[in-house]
Amino acid sequence: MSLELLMVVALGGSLLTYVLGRVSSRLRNGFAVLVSLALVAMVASLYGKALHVSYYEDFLGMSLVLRVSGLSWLFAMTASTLGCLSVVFSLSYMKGKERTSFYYSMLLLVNAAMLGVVLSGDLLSLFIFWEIMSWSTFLLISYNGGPALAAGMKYFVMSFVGSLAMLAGLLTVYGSFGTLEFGGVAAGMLSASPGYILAIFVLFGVAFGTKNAIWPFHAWLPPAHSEAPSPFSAILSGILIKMGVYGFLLIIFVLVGLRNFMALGADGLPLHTVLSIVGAITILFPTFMAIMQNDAKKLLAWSTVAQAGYIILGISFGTSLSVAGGVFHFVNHAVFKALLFMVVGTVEYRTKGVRDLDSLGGLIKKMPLTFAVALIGVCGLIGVPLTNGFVSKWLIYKTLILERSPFLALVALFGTWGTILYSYKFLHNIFLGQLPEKYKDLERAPMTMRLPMTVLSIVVVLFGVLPGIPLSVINSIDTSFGLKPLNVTLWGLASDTGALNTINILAAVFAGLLIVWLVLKSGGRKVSVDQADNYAAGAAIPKDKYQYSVGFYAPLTRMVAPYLKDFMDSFYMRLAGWVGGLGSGIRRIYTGYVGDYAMYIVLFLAALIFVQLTWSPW
Amino acid sequence: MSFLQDYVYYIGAFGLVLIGLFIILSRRNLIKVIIGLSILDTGINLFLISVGYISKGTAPIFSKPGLVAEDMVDPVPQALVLTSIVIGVAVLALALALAMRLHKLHGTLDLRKIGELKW
Amino acid sequence: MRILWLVLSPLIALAVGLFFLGLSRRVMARIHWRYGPPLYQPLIEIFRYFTQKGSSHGVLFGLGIVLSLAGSIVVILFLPFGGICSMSGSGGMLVVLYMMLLAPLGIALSGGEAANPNASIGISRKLMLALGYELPFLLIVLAIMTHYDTISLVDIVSAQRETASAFASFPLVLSGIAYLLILPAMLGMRPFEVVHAPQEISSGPIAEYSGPYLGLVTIQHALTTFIGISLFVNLVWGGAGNPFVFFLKMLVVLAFGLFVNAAFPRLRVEQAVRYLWRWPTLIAFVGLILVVTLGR
Amino acid sequence: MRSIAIIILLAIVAVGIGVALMAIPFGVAKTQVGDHYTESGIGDTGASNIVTSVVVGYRAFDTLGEITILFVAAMGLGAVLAGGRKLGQRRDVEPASLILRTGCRFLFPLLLLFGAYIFIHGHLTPGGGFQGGAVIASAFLLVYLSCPGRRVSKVWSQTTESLGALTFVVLGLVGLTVGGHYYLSSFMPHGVVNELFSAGIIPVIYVAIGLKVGSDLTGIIDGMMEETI
Amino acid sequence: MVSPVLLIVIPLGLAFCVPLIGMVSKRFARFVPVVACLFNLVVSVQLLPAVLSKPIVVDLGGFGAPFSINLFVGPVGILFSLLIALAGFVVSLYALAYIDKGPTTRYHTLYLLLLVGATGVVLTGDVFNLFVFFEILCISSYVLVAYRGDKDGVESAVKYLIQGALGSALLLTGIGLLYGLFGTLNMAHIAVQAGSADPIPLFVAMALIVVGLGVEAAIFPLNAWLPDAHSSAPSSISAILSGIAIEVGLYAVVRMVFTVFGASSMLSFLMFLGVLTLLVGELCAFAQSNIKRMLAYSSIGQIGLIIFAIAIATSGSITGGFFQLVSHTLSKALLFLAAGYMIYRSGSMDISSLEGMGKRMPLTAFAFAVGAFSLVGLPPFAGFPSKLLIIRGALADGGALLALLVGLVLLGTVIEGAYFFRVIQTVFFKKGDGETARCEAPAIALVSMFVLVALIIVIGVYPSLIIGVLNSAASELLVRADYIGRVLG
Repeated sequence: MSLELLMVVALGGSLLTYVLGRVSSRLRNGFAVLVSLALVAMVASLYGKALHVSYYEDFLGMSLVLRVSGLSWLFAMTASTLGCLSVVFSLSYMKGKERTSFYYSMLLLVNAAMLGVVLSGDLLSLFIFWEIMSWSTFLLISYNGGPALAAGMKYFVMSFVGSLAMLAGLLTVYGSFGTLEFGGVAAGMLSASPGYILAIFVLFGVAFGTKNAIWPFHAWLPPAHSEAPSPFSAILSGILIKMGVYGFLLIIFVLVGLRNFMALGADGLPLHTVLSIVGAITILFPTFMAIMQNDAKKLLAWSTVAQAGYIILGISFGTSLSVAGGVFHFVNHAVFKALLFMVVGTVEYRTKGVRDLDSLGGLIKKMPLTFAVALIGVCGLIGVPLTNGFVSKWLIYKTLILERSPFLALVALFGTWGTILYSYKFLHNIFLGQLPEKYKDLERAPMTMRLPMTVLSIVVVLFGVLPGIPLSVINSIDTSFGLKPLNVTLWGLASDTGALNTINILAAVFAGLLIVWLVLKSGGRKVSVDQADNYAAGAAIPKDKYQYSVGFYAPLTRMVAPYLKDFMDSFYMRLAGWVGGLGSGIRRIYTGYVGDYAMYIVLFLAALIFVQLTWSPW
Repeated sequence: MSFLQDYVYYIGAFGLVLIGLFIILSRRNLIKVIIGLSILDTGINLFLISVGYISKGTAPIFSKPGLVAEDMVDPVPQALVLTSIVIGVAVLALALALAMRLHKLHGTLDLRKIGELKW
Repeated sequence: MRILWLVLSPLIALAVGLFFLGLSRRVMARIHWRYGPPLYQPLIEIFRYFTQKGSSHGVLFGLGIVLSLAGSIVVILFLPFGGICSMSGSGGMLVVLYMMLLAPLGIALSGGEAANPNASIGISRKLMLALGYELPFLLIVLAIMTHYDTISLVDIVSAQRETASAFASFPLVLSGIAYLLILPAMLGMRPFEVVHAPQEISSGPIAEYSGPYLGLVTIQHALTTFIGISLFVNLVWGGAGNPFVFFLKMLVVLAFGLFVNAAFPRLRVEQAVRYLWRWPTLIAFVGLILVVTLGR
Repeated sequence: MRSIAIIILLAIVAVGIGVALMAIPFGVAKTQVGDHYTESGIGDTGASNIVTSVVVGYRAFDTLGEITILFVAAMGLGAVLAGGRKLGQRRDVEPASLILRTGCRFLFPLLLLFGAYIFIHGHLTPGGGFQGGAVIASAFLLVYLSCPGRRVSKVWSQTTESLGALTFVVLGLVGLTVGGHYYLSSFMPHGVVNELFSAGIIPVIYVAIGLKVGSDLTGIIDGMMEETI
Repeated sequence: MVSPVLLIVIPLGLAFCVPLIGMVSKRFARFVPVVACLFNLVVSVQLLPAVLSKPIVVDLGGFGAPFSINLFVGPVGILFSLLIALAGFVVSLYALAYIDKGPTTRYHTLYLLLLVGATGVVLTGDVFNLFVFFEILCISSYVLVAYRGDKDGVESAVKYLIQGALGSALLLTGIGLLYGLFGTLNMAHIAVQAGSADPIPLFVAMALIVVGLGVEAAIFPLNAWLPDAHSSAPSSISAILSGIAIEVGLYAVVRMVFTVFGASSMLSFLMFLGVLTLLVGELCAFAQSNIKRMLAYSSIGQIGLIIFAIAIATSGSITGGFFQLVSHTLSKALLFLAAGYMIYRSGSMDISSLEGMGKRMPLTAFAFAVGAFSLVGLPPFAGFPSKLLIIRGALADGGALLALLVGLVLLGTVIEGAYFFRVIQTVFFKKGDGETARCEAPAIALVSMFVLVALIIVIGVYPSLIIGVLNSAASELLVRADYIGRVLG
């Protein structure tokens, strides 16, 4: 399977989808699914291969290369799978909306660009695909109009700042090493000075950090995730922002090299520590922001920021355990966050666009399957044992404790408790409690929505029970980075400093469940009563009012809200305001009076002559 | 004194140029500004001619025998001035036409009041 | 032997937990100048519940409580009980911390499905309160894990047994004090009783339970009390070499809890969280800093 | 305030230019190119008026541009004024006095003749196409002044304009193909210096320029008059 | 081989023919600019290989180098003439449909003359001849700005004329000083002597010339006419003014500074000036609500970028500057053309009035988006390789100052991205309140836009198609001796 063919299918598929959409929407839908499936198959067939093709010999004197390695295979696989599921999910979600051809084509384009990013073998093609990804994402975020426009704008500007920093970085690299291929750059970096590496790292870090929405570059993410169409939010949160993770892995382990990286920064405050502190802030602050959200997608969006913090925390430690944890958490987060966004999408689809947590409730009766997958997703998000999130978080925590970073571990663990709070709010306010009257006749989710959600929820549990499957892939990535290989078993990890054995947990949980279930069965008879048949101390139960969801964590919110100002966001907004004000100020020099304009001309001339006569600098 | 004699043409020419510039910069009536442009052009034309002047030279025309090339003034500036004058005429005509239209549309020739396009 | 303990340890925990429940009711009654119920009263109640009719609000209603109880049982399997640990080497303290999530989560889910606002209010309070005591608790746990450089609970216990208990060794003493300060909150005793608050929100999360369900909840309550106290003993009081000593230590801790329970009035959830994030957190924080800076 | 600023700025400019002029002494021969023109102008072009040989010979391409500029101005004036003109809107103007009318009637043919003389003899005497054209235009200006109702035929003036300019262009192209393979090369025989039929293509071009400039300027005058009347 | 002089003369002759043809039939007259531009395009392409191997010097009149005017058709010249012919061709196609009112014959004549002036400026090797062609360019653009004869048009034309005439006067003074100093008008001839001349007079002459040309080139303090003129002109003319006229002005400045004066000490100043122009342009554009004014300010910004790139004066950066110039011409022309019909249909130049245009005129809106993407420098459009080259060139020598300037340039790019994407959002994603009926631009206008779209994408994907020309153009600017030797023999 050649990589060029893969990219041609990906990019051509996107274009052709649009063209077919002009012909017939059914044809287009089928084609889009087909293309995304084909991509999954093609990427899967690349497993374990190491290809390296130069597909464009001379782009302004630089050659563009595609290559596949273990790392890029993992990302490509995740991207294509999520892309495929998202396309399937869109089939019903997008039904009846306008400009669907544009939507599908852009969705496939984003998918193709992501594949391009991770399959790139040199920094320039990475950048090119990165930019294509950025602008097509912008178009998709803005797709809904209204508040989405501001969200899209924020996304674009921040991501553009990032990618321009990356451009500057990669061109500096080109200037010093004369090549942009990973191998060449890595070879050059071996002999580069630490200050130089630091500068390059910062430039690239801004780009990757912005995409990955780590603090302080997170401001774009919450509005963008919440305003984008839900299937795309799934991609956005699940894989697209993880391109930043890919970037960090790439630059730390492939380009700069771990040893160089660990040596960067001042003596007291090495760069990797800074990075992990940033990761910790990224966990803590957004978690609390998520607790306070009333919009389901915004809640998930802030949660995405927080989870990105775990990944960065894992990567920044640079041990085989932590990197495995970070990478595994990326995979897991992709799975369960995409799942949760799809859940919101389903709810939104059935309730005609409601995602306000204050006005939903009780949907478990109407959409049991959706609730079940949401529960599994939430468990993964929290990291309940026997779901995938547990394993990856366990790896990260263990690193943090063993590396004697208790404060970071504290943040990570405490963040998990915050996660429980907002996850439960999410579940409760949508699915639990009393069903509002207006949703009495809600139908179950359509097949094309249930299918991708089910697939993802199966993966959540599968990776939680058998973490050895993904961990062996990740372990090979670890070894390719030159890290000590982990002792991976199918059930977890063998180690002297605390092993992980999911079979034990599984057995214990099953035993516990069995016992309790038996005890329960042995008890008296159980009758099913209506959901609204509640204990109300003798009072009549009012319809539509017997629900506690507004201000779910009001006391806590009252307490912490004064300290939780997103000051980075307000800083950016103020910055944007300043730029606008500066523009409005500067344009006042164009006064409209032509005498002034003539004056500028003479002034400029006089200034030139004056300077030359007095100082003669020229 | 000899300085004045040597450079009187330059001084005169650039005097006109500066006057023209001053008018353009300080007047707000469009017609006056156009007049200023015209004066500016004239000054430059004079300057061009004086650049090519040779003391006690003759016109560069071999209209009668006995004229020698060495005595003639430089013909090039004269040709340039011819072009420059024509360009000046063209700009002047166009400026006046525009001024007419402007007056018709805005009802004024005061350039300060004609500032709807700004910022 | 191990298999035997696997079966026995939940039962022992249940027995101890129920005993503690009965004891605390009795003690409280004596403090109130009443006689109080007999010590075996909780056991009687459980039997009674299981024979009564229970009304279910849906599949999750039952499933949640089953999950919760199963979670507690698993935690018990992972906890050393006086030198006996049925399941060591499966992830250590981290797994315990995580499995302890299951119990409140299960109750929260099943209570949530019941669509009773009182339950929802109780759950939301429970979660907030948990966030409150979790911060100092994590600081304490991390201080201990860092100090002994392991994440395995068994190792922590044996390390304490080799030297002195955490309480008595210098850098950890602050953590121990902090743990004492938050212990009532972890056990759900007054002044941190706001979750159930029977007079106010009809026992909160468990408002809707009846019959066998209520029985399971009571068992769950007993196990939770057991877990809370035994975790304390294991983490900072050096565990014990044999179950009997362990049980005695637990009794002392319970007595302390009951004393606090009787002496203080109930706090609002905000006040509780504010308290928890102030003194205990500060002390635990200083403790952790000492551990990190002083090293082992 | 503004005036003071302007004066300061202009003073700086004046000083700068003054310093520059120190390097350009007045009244001294200093150009290589100009000397070359006066030396070999007759030989190269056959025109005894060296200015003409520069204008239409050495630097004829400038002149092509120059007539283009006039053409642009005339066109542009029409376009600008046509933009806002309302059809059929015309004020009545009182006719000119008898003296003016009679005088003009006499002067008109004479002026035409004089203009033609100037541009036909452009290679021999001071003057040339532009000057001649201007004189011709002044003849038409007189007509406009004396008989406000009378107009020059637009078709004719435009045709002359275009044809005059085209002649110039085409002559240049002919030079490109037949003589010397240079654009605007003097491919016709130079003849005897100081005779009317001499100097190759220069008189032809000057005639074309004269007609063109005359009609251009007339067109400009016509446009202006039309706006005011 | 055809003579390059035909590039100027044939369109000029055709322009003179337009009024004659217009008398016969106004419909035919419209096609003359199309034919002329097509001719130029063909000739330029045909000349390209020969020019790349050896620049052609055309002697006009055949009197030898410093004495007669000569055309210097080097890579720079042929690049610009190609660009002018191409943009001219596309815009004249567009104008076939767009210009339907007023004195159309005059419009087409003047339009063609504008292009002739531009071609003349870029091909000529004589300072005064440059001035003459420059005047053709300027005067015809004054007129075309006022073509519609509305209030704004005339006002901006008057302002443009005053500033332009002032600039020309300064330019002419400078040329006069040059002639006084060197006694010649031939660029190469001046260049030979410039090295040994007295520096102060030379500087004054250069200052006058650069300021005079800078007015048309829209360098920062001299560009006040531009937003007015570009926004009030008919859109086809805005496209040409933005895409061709200011670039030609820039060419003249660059030619003067690099070839004629060889003023390498001025370059760092020009670099600053370029960045300043860029920032002022982008900031002003950011604050605009009028779409055409925004595009006009964005042109100022782009010109600043090009100046910056060229003033770095390494082969790589100049190549980048020229590439940027090409991509700016294509993209900005496309933007103005697309915006032109959107404004025409919505009846207002306010950005907010373009809401819902993505649905009403999808193809036009698509073309607009491509133009905007390309201008912002996103792959795979033509603006990307150019920005890449510029920044690569600027970062190549690794100086801290240049790195700082690059930072400012990138900042400007971000601002540019912000306001362009704001418009794109308005066009595509804001729900228009009123009309929803489709009202696509006429076919011929769409054809012209899509020619540009195709070019932008093709160049963006295969920059090597034009990189050869650009490289030799850069070396033409950098190696003065070659130029001088080629002209003076």
